Amino acid sequence: METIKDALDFRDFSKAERIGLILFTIFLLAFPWIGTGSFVKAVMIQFLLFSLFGMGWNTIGGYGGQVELGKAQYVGIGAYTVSLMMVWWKIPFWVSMPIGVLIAIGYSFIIGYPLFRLKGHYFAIATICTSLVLQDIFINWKLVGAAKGIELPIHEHPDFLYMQFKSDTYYYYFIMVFFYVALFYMNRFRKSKLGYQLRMIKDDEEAAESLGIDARWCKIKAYTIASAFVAVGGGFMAVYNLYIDPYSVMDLDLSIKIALMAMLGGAASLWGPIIGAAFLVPLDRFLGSWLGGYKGLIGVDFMIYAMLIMAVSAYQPRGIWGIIEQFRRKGK
Amino acid sequence: MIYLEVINIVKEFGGLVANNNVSFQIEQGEIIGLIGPNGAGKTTLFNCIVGFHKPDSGKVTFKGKDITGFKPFETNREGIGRTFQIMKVTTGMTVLENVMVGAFCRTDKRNIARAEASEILSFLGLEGVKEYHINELPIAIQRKAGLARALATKPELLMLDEVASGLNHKETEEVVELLRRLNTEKKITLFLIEHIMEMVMSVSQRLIVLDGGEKIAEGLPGEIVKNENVIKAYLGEKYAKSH
Amino acid sequence: MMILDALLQGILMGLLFALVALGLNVIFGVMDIVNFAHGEFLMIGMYTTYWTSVLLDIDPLFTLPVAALVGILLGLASYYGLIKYLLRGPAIAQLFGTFGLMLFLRYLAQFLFGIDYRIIQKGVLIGKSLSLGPFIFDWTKIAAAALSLLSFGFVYYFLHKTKLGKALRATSINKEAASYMGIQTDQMNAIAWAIGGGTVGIAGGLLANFYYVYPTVGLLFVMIAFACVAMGGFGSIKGVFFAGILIGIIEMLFPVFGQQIGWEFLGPHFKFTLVYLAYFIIVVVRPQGLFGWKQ
Amino acid sequence: MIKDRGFFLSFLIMLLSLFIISTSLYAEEKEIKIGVLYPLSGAAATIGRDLQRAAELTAEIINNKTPGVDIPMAQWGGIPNLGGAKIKLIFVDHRGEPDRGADLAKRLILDDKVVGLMGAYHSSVTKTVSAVAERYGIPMINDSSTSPELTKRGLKWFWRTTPHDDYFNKDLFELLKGLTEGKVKGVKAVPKSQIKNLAYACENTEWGSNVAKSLEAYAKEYGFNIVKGILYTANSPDLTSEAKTLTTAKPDAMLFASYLSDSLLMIRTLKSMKASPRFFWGQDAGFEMADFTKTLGTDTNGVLTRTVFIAKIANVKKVAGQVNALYKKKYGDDLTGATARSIVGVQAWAYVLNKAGSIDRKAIQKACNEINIPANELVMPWAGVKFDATGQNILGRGLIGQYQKTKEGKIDLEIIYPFDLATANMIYPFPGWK
Repeated sequence: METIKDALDFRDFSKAERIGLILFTIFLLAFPWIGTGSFVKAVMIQFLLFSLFGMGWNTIGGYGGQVELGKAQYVGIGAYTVSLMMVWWKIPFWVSMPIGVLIAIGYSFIIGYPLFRLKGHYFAIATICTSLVLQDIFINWKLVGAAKGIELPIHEHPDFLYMQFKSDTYYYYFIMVFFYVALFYMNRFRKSKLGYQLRMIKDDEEAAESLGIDARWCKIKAYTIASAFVAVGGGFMAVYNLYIDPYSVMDLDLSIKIALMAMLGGAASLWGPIIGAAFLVPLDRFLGSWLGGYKGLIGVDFMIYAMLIMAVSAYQPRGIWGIIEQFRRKGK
Repeated sequence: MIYLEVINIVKEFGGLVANNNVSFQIEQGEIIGLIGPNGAGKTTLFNCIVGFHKPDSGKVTFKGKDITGFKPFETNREGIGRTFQIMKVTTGMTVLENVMVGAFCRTDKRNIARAEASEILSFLGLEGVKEYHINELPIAIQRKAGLARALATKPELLMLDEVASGLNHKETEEVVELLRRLNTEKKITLFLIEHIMEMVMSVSQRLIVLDGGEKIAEGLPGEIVKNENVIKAYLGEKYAKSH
Repeated sequence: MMILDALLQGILMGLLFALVALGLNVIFGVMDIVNFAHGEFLMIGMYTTYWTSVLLDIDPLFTLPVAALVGILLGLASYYGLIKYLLRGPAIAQLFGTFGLMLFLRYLAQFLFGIDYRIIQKGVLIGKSLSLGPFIFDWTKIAAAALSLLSFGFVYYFLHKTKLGKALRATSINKEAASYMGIQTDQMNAIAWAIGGGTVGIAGGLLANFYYVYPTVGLLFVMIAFACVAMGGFGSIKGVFFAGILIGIIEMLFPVFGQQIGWEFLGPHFKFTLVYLAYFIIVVVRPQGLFGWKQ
Repeated sequence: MIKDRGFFLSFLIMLLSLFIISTSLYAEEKEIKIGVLYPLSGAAATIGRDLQRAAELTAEIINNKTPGVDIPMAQWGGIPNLGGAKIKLIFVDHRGEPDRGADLAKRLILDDKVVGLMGAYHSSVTKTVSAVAERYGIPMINDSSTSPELTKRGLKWFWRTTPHDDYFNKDLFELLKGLTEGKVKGVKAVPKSQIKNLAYACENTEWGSNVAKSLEAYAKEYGFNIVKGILYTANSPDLTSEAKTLTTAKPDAMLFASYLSDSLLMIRTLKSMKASPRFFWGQDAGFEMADFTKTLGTDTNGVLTRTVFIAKIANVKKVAGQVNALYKKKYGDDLTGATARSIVGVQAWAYVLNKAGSIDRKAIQKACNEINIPANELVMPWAGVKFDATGQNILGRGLIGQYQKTKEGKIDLEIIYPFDLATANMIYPFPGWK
């Protein structure tokens, strides 16, 4: 009970932020009825999904300050668990998704234990390597469809158990529920013991250790939480796209995108990953959709995207949220 | 029972001996100073005790328990706290949050941690800066914040690494006063590395002197000042003879 | 015999991997920055060689100085234009800053040069190979390996024997101490980027002799270069050299070995998986890499 | 405080306006809109560009009366049964990412209100896009994905004009069999022992692994022997060990399934090893692209590739030559298998729409199931376009071409198979590299 109260407690934020959150919630709730097109809705779903990923990454990457670039493997684990259980045994999404999360947690423990012996760049590259190794294994593993991937059967009628709907609106509201669960969880997490300890580790690992913090264990815990979040999103991706293959759910690009959005929005802040996703997902999709088809402009959308990334990284390493806070401080 | 005992600690770094056969004992409730010229191996010795380094040989016991090779967080849980000479500039956390992290060591509840942290901050007279980020504060207050952080873990033995370096005279006196209060009011055993002789002489009840990785003297401040070896180590061979 | 052949081929390829990774490592050693755009530097080196050799109609081998020069300029431009500003931020912001640079260069190349694949047709070494008994070696690869050795020798000499190189090493070991000694960190960083850009420019020029060029070609090499640098130990020239060769051998030998003993799962489709796995195992056992000193 | 609120408001307004602009940009127009999904950027951008060009050209031919092309649709000037309505192709770029493809398909269906979809080249993207089409009941004609599985999924809104890989692999073995029987133009019957041992290297994607599987199956059926088969990682920086494995198996024939980058590197690597199989065949993709010969030049002499279109088809098929001439005039390259398939895709759409005489989904579905495009109206050497119950065109067939050096030192792609369409003598055995 107290936990829930804690999760819903946003009192330590400024009034503006709280009003913003309320407006944002109203906007999200009303969004499917505003009458915007389906592409926009699909983009919104991507936005919510990547916010979810980003919030997960934020535990280890933002609060924990570890350069983690291997989250795609957990997207893959979530997506594959849901797909395989559905194809092999017809197990509903609501059963297979939690199992996927459990598998992700178990796997992240196994991999996290040796992984967190490493620090800095060694760690960053090792996370990429583990993800690539898992991807390669899935590409070659015949039992799970190898490179062909897995197609989920399309149901004739909408089916809540298997998360099959005709309209995106349903998917939208489901991912929105996940999004809010994640948001509330993160709101509690940032105020929790682990949250504080991780921030200390990020600032000064030696000092943290001298304050009685088992840094490696804390990092493993955060890594596991992050993996669980990401696996939920992975499971959702499987039922939403109805097709997964190792290239789309386990790619390095996806790992980088997840970390990039959270970082660019503002790591180690509650709003950061959401803001990052709110900027980059529409930018990526709309720019690609607008400029992608025009001759002679191939690559321009990427160049704009890239310049934005460079500008933010160079101007304010704490991301877009950092820029907002900077202005607020000046305003005071 | 001996409170803290260090027996024949040896620590080498790639052939360079940082600590050679250092042994000493500390009684509960004492204030002990560890002095020595630059590169004498003071910080290495600290690190060997709290567990940042694993000694090559030798033994450390605390309250009768062998803690050799314990990790820093484990020695902290045994009741040994430590502060650092340099506070790495922290950008993300306020002073209060920093101290709360220390308090979280003994509790899982945020409210308790916050209450304890506030209590310690007011004990150290830092209520006014609680919401500031550490890097926004002057060095003296940063040091105090570091002290507060370590105190929040409720150590029985507190190891302080150059707590007064870089402070002016008045600030140093404040720190000395603070340390005395910690020792008497909170019953914390203090073990400090210090450069400023004046300060360490006034606060310590006993001194240990390291030079070139070896313990060259141990005793009351009054004795140490007169010790031939110590003078030699600090002021050079020539000065010692002519003296 | 096949094993020996694979071993030799692996060493040749490994020398090239090492050369590609060398610049990355110099930059890392001095500044603690992993340059994601490294593969794109390579790509630009390749394009430089391609265009100079095609437009001026000269042998690609003679264009290497141009490639090196372009690499140096690119390194300097990147440093003064972007990296300098990134240094204020945490490691992750630096990483993504260079990631942005990578995307930018890649798609700039796509924008300028189009998406066509290009390959150099004419050249003294192109398409020729050396037969030594049962072994056949590609001349371009032999040349690449030789120049890789030369570059390593040069960089090693530079870092260990010249005054500037020593200053560079001092910076990489301890920035503060170096700045007390009157070494300007800023200048050292710029030099590191120049060396990094130059060596990778040469690597690109060599690669263009037998490899096709297109805007995303860097992607293929950059992960290998990362694994190479990290395996050898960040900042260690010796480390990157041996790690490169090791990766070449793993990549070449294991598939052949696997085929010989009939272990299909060791087949070519897993060759880079094995490289990554080897990296992971090596750093877990030795968290500072094979020859690294920093963690 | 006020400043804060201002910021948040402006942030929200920015977000909102982004959405509004995006929707208003795609306001309705009075044309028949077909959504086309191609990889216009990313790794497959080269082919995406070519596909787009071919599709645009075809739409132009349909929408404007085009003299000199002897296909009825060239004289339509729009879809006759729809009052001369023009076809408008809306191209979107999926970058080879299945989830992006699915999102864009939704955009096309719900925002742009397209009548149908076409694309998406990558079989993996086609899978998600066709799933979206199925969900919304929008017809999709796939022009260029060759994974056999695509039409084995029981979809009701999915049709495919191109033959799939099983057809092509079968063609290969027909050619090999033909070689032993002396059916190949310009080559005397080859004893089977000379061509019995095959080795393949396929890239490790859904396409490549399918090809490998089907090669194994057909080899058994036709009595050939696979001495070595490898799957390798696509876009590899180095293929030496793969090439080595192939050459040491000493096969009579080497078979490949690779996209462009790997096919270029593979040829270069094999050349440096002086590999000398008697028979050298590539399964489309990289081997049949314009860039393949452009980059490798005469090194390709003697290489065989399966395809569905070869410019030389003009010699036996007039319309093919006419369309090819138009394309070449405009873009400088000959049509290839991929681009010709894109032409047929758009053409199939035009015929279907004309037959349906309405843009009603059900009518189009019915028209698709009943369509029958005669052979002489296609640029392809096919017997026509007619879909079976799974949506697969049963009248398609593949070609096998061979790159041959002309006297001027240029490279031409000559038809070798089917034997009745052969345009040149086959170079056999494979000449190797000097």
